[in-house]
Amino acid sequence: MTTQPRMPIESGVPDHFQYMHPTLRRNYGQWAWHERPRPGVLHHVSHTGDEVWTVRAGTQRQMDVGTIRKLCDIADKYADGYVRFTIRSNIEFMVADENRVKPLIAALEKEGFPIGGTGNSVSMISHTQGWLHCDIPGTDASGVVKSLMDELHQEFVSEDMPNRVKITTSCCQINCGGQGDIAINIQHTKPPKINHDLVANVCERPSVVARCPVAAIRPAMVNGRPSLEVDEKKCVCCGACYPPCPPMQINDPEHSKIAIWVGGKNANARSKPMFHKLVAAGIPNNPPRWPEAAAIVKNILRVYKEDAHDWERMGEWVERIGWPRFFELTELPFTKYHLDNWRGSRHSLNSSTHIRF
Amino acid sequence: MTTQPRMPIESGVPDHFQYMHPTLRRNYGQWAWHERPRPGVLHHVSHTGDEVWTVRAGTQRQMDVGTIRKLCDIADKYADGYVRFTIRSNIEFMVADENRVKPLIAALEKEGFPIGGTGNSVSMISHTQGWLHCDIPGTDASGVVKSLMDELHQEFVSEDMPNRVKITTSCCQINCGGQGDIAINIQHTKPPKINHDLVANVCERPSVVARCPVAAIRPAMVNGRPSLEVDEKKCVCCGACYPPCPPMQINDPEHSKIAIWVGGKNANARSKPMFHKLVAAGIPNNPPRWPEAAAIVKNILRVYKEDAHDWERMGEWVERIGWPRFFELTELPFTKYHLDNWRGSRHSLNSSTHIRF
Amino acid sequence: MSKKPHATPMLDQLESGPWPSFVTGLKRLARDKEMVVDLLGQLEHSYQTRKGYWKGGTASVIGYGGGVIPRFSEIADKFPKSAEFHTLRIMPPPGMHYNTDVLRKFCDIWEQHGSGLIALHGQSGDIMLQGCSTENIQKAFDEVNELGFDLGGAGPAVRTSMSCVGHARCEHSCFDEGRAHRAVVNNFIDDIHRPALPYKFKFKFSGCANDCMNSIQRSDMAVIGTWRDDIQVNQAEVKNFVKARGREYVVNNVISRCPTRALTLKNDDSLEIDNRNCVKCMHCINVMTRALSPGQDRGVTILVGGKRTLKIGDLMGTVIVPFMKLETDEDFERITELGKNIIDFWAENGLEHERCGEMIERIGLNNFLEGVGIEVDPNMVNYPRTNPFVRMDGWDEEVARLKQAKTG
Amino acid sequence: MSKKPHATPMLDQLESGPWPSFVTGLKRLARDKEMVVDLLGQLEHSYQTRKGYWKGGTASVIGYGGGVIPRFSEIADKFPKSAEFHTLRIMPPPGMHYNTDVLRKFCDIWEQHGSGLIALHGQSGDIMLQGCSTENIQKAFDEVNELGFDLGGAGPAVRTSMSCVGHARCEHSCFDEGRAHRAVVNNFIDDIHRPALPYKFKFKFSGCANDCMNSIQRSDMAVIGTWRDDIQVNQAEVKNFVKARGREYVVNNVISRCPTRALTLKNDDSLEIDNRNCVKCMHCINVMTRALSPGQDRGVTILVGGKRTLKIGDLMGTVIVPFMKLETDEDFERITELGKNIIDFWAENGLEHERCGEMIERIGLNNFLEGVGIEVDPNMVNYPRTNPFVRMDGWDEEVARLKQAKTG
Ligand code: SRM
Ligand code: SRM
Ligand code: SRM
Ligand code: SRM
Ligand code: SF4
Ligand code: SF4
Ligand code: SF4
Ligand code: SF4
Ligand code: SF4
Ligand code: SF4
Ligand code: SF4
Ligand code: SF4
Repeated sequence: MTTQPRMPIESGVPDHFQYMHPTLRRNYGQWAWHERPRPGVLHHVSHTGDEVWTVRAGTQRQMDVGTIRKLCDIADKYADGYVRFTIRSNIEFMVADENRVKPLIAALEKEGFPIGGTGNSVSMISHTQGWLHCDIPGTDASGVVKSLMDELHQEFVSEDMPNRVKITTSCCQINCGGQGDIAINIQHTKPPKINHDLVANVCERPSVVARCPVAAIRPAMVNGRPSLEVDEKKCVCCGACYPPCPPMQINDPEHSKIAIWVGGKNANARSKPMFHKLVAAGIPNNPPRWPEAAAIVKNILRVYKEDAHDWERMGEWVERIGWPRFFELTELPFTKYHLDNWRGSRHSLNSSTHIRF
Repeated sequence: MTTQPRMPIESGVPDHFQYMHPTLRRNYGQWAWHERPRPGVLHHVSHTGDEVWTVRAGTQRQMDVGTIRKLCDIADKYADGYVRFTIRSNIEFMVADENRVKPLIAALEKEGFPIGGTGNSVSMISHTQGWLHCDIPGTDASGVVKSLMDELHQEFVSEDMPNRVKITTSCCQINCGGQGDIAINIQHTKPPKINHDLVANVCERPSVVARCPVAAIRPAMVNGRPSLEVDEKKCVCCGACYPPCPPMQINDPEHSKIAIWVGGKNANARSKPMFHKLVAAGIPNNPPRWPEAAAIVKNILRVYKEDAHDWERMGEWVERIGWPRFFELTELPFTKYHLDNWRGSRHSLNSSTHIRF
Repeated sequence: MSKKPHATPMLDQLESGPWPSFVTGLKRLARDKEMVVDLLGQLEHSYQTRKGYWKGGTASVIGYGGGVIPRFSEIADKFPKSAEFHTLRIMPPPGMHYNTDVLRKFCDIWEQHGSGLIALHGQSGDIMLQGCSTENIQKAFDEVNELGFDLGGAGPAVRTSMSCVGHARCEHSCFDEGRAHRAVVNNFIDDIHRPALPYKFKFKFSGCANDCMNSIQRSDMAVIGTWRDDIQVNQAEVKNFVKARGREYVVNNVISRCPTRALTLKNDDSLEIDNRNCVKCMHCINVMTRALSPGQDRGVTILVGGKRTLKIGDLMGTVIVPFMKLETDEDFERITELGKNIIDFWAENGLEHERCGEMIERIGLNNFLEGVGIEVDPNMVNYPRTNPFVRMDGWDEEVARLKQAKTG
Repeated sequence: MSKKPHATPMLDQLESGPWPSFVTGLKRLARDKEMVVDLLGQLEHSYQTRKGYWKGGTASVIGYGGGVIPRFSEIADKFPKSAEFHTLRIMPPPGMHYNTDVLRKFCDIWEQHGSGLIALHGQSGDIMLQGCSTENIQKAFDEVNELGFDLGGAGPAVRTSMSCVGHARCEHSCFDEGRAHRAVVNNFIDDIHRPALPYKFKFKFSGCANDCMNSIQRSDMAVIGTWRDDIQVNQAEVKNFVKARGREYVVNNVISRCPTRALTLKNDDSLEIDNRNCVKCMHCINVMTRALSPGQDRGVTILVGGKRTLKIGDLMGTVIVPFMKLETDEDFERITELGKNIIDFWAENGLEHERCGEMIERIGLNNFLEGVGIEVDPNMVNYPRTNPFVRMDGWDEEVARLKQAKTG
């Protein structure tokens, strides 16, 4: 006789109240205002009179159970045994008593967790999977983020940028990373190399053809076997054909480069949300520390910090001073590749005499 | 023996100095500043110390020689025998002596030429050919302009709009009239009716097919003769096929309607140039005085005058208050036709939470 | 005692520096997990050769079609122990709140059945239990499931959702994000677990226009808090703020930064707000959090069609519901209903691997609105059409219909 | 004594009202022009039936291929005298200046050979001598030509151009519009008179960013005056202006209207300008014409590709030359040269009936710039590309080339 297999309990999204710090639970929807006593610390005050101090610390996101247990130990000892995580994989500890902030911070710093990421800091870079786990990556994610955050540690633990800086990374052109004030993304520069022997077995040819944004792929017979062919004149090297058809090798140790984008914005504060814009490309994909990409990012941050007004997000700052000045100040070359030629790109052209000299 | 035919003297654009008022010629490129002593009068002062007063008067543009001679008589008697015309078919008389302004104005008014069109007035409507002369018109131009300017006479002779108001008309969707603060244009609402008997003789079928922006036209045999066929689902009734192929009757006494557009701007002052936007359509093409169109135009002008700030062009005003409020204040219905679905229209969609309630 | 570690000269360089090192963590795990020893080996190989070596495949749990990301090594010959390195995506509670007890239990489960590597969190919000052999998937899931957690989305399914901390710890919050998150998403459980849609569909919930969840650009349906009445002003606090920072600071950082110039700083240091022209951008409230707060007549704005790059380029969501209340049970049913209509219409009309926003781009917003039964509204556009390329012979009927609809 | 007038009940209604009436004018002509009697008849018929009754055809003068707009009546049976009603397009002098002598001569010529109906001016700037029989075209043209005037453009040709009053009577003028207008256009005489281009090509010249000639939206090549150095400020006049209007007026109408916030009104009523961020929009100069004027290092910005609606929707011109001087003979040769390169490239690459702007839209600005030999410049865009859909393997070479070009 066979045992019935266990069927899943389709419980869906769990109730959050059971895991919520009591002060937050008690004041749910009651918060009145907040301030930041110091970088990495938020002080929220409720209409009920309750107060809560939040201490934010950076993590590597990709955590071994040892790291998580260490964070739990700290939470149990210093923060009532509750934590939460931010969308940027920072961890937050809540305490209802101001005096408990210092010891909590001390304990976290002792264990090597940087305190910051609040207000006008450069927060943790939102990262993706890369070589560690993804099936289509052009580079790594955790390593890029680790090396960049090492460089930006000071900017994380202090709040001296004009406004929040939100950096994202993506390890292929699919861009699981979000739009960012600065985005560091893979940019393929050559059409896929096709492994014709495998196509027939591995790929659903019609759906691969359909995946191409510029209709550059057509079915073809290659040495007698059904395969695919790419019109290299049309191909924009986007890599969309690769996930559905791995034999279309888009990743290349040499030609999968890194591009840097600036001025993405998700918030509706002041200006409407914006997409980030290409500023630099052709950057070598250079593990383990990607120094060339890091140098450009730090240079952009330096110029932004020097030139932007308070509360200006990176994209808003550039809009005020104009893109020509951005390229002038950062000394990045402006090339024909910066001219958009994709659908609707006409909106990106200057059809006015508004020019700064 | 035959006489040689006269061959043209290809003199091109004539020298303007020979026809230029002496004071203008003497101060060419020397002007320092100007002011407007009263509506219809400009006072320009030169670095040389010279001054000139310009009196601007409205004309019907389509002038009989009698009218032109009348204007010449006035110029000879009161304005040194020189005039110039503006891009809006207004005539300008220049005098170097302030005392000559009044008599000049009196003479013009006596002959029925309105003095105005300067500064923050509603200037002469730039018009096109229409039934009087064009081969593809959906309506008349001179008549539309005459009847509207009769209605807007007061707005022409005074300067009490928030900023200049530039109105244009177009008698078919080709739009020879320019972009305007308000544009009154023909809008066809039915696909062309094809006179199949004529197509073969009159039309170059391939080039007609090529003219269609949505590829709705295909060659076809109709009762045994080569003709064209329109896919009425695709057709956007633009009329582009009509000039190259008159048998494609796009004009219809009933279904060629009038649409009104708002917010076009050519100047780069403050904001960059803008296209005008659709605000009202389905307006009957109703000669000889187009009262329905006139009523809507006057209503829009009233609301603009009441609500806009100084120096706000119509499009700038609407951008400040938002389009929803524009439709609210003018009580014009907002319909699905106002949603753009043409190429690049995504840029017209609100992808933010910026909303006025 | 685990297998002898591979030489990882490049990865080793990622152990230095002030930021917590994932490499150090992996090495810690490698001490007693051979799977991680080989994982480090394969990762080092990727660093050396600048290529990835994972391929997809199939792996799941009984009763579900998705939620597990299968990973098989292409170089298992070199690194046999990490030949299988699957990931379980687990849906977190709204706002990602945890007590240490539940976190420790996750650790125990994953130490036992998986690699011990956990991501908190993935970019879609999942707890990612990474590194599992095919055979252990079921065991791990069963225990996580008993713990009260469920698998998230993968493939052409409704995906795991995210909501901001909001009500739990943010004064800007204009609706109960947690409740909305659970009410809506838990209504699509079947579409999460049994991928059968044209492509992925994501919901995101942000309590205000600051959109801390990036919902406009990263979700198919973005639900964002807003208000319809006047900003609440505490003039005493305004005066304190002006006293503390000075008028110039206030003018330069608040008054002149209002996108619609709706703010005036009066001579008596009080603040005047032209609420009719306020577009609820949050900026002034952000700067003067003690003095200003959102109005009292709160609700949400809903945008549809956001996504990232693939195929036609990034798309932002478009406003399809300028304002709706979200307080009563009926309100929450209504928003769930709306989500359902949208997903149903898209499921019927979307092409294979076409996101909702791409479909709208293809068929036009008008057809989409008609399909889901929403009237056009000028708040859906930045400006009306600028070209005459549209067939308008339905104008009179349409105008009549709208009058009808208005008057009742 | 002319033919008996037709009943024109509808047109008659256009004789009343304060605005000058073209109908009254036509009736005046009808007194001794049978052609106009029937023209009025046909026009009334158009008003009654809401349809036009002209068709095209061919008509021209010896030696030229264009410049005449042929009109033949489709209802010549009803209105025989206006069976032919052609128009001669005559190029005006820059700025449309006339003395009465030359205007009277035009009247005499047109009274003798044509209908006596003249448009001053057409939307492209032509003097339109309207209403000519086929046989009289040559006579009329010969006399006009002897008078020193020439035919304008029609068909796929370089068209008649317009330039603003500018230097002749405007303090904002940043270059000699009249000289530029004549230098450039008279260089394309052959392309005006012998239509052989893909389609029409229009030049327009505006002395400053106010663009009184609508050049950006209505011409294929727009030449607009601007400056590179600092706005000239007369602080004494600034103070007078502030005294006269009050600080509040100045702040609301000048300071806060600057698109780049480049203006500051100092406490001492003087004006401070951040010229690096000034985009030369002209607004502040427009408002304070006595106190401010364009800088002294003047020149032009050139935009290409403007046009109206046909086929793909209205297009504005795009900046292709952010700044060029226009003072010396060499400068004027250079701009003519540029016009020539553009027209040549377009003549080779444009499709039949495709405007220059439509071609750029089709082939992309990059290819156009390369074709006419202009380097890309960030001033050509509002912002750089927002999508990764471009093949960039030429990056390094391109960057190297640009460095080269810079360093010489
Ligand atoms: C914790 C978190 C929400 C969560 O549930 O996880 C959060 C929390 C707060 N955000 Fe946020 N934001 C969080 C991610 C975001 C994001 C998304 C992101 O990081 O990718 C954005 C959009 C960024 C963008 O536009 O691309 C975001 C845009 C804002 C803004 C608007 C900033 C601006 O001016 O553009 C504010 C308003 C402000 O700065 O006062 C804000 C304000 C806040 C406040 C001050 C709200 C409050 O009163 O509590 C919170 C404290 C922030 C701080 O660090 O000082 N939060 N906030 C997220 C922390 C992420 C992190 O660890 O760095
Ligand atoms: C005479 C004329 C040029 C010509 O060679 O014909 C002209 C002449 C002047 N224009 Fe203009 N503009 C003339 C057509 C235009 C046009 C084109 C049009 O009418 O279609 C525009 C673009 C309109 C648009 O944006 O669609 C135009 C936009 C301006 C502006 C910018 C207005 C704004 O704020 O947007 C100014 C600046 C100002 O108002 O001080 C200006 C300023 C001027 C000044 C004040 C320049 C000066 O200092 O002399 C001139 C007297 C204007 C007045 O009426 O007070 N002119 N001006 C044109 C008279 C047309 C008419 O009869 O109404
Ligand atoms: C794991 C994660 C990155 C991370 O490390 O955080 C991820 C990883 C992958 N994403 Fe993603 N995406 C992840 C969040 C996102 C986001 C961000 C978000 O959800 O807010 C986006 C952008 C928003 C959006 O949905 O557009 C995103 C846009 C994509 C796309 C492009 C979708 C599009 O229409 O443009 C793909 C490609 C596809 O699905 O065909 C994709 C596909 C993938 C695949 C499945 C690659 C593939 O097709 O095989 C990756 C599996 C990696 C792995 O081995 O685990 N992923 N992906 C994120 C999910 C973790 C989680 O469940 O919490
Ligand atoms: C006469 C005039 C209107 C007026 O009464 O002022 C006019 C009249 C015609 N235009 Fe125009 N256009 C006139 C200025 C314009 C302008 C304004 C401008 O030049 O600044 C435009 C918009 C700017 C532009 O060039 O785009 C204009 C855009 C068109 C178009 C659309 C071109 C396009 O690419 O979108 C056409 C259609 C075509 O050429 O195929 C057109 C075609 C025509 C035709 C030839 C109709 C046809 O195809 O048979 C009209 C002849 C009417 C007639 O019987 O005289 N006309 N046309 C203007 C020329 C008078 C003159 O020479 O001074
Ligand atoms: S960005 Fe690309 S490579 Fe990176 S995780 Fe997403 S899909 Fe994988
Ligand atoms: S890389 Fe992109 S553009 Fe090139 S063939 Fe593949 S899908 Fe098409
Ligand atoms: S707008 Fe149309 S109808 Fe009117 S003149 Fe121009 S082409 Fe003719
Ligand atoms: S009217 Fe316009 S859309 Fe319709 S068939 Fe003719 S060209 Fe095509
Ligand atoms: S989105 Fe608004 S409500 Fe939610 S956390 Fe951010 S600021 Fe607070
Ligand atoms: S919320 Fe934004 S729009 Fe409204 S008043 Fe404040 S700054 Fe202005
Ligand atoms: S364009 Fe400038 S220079 Fe020319 S007339 Fe208009 S304001 Fe004067
Ligand atoms: S010209 Fe325009 S941009 Fe320049 S300072 Fe004056 S208003 Fe500002």
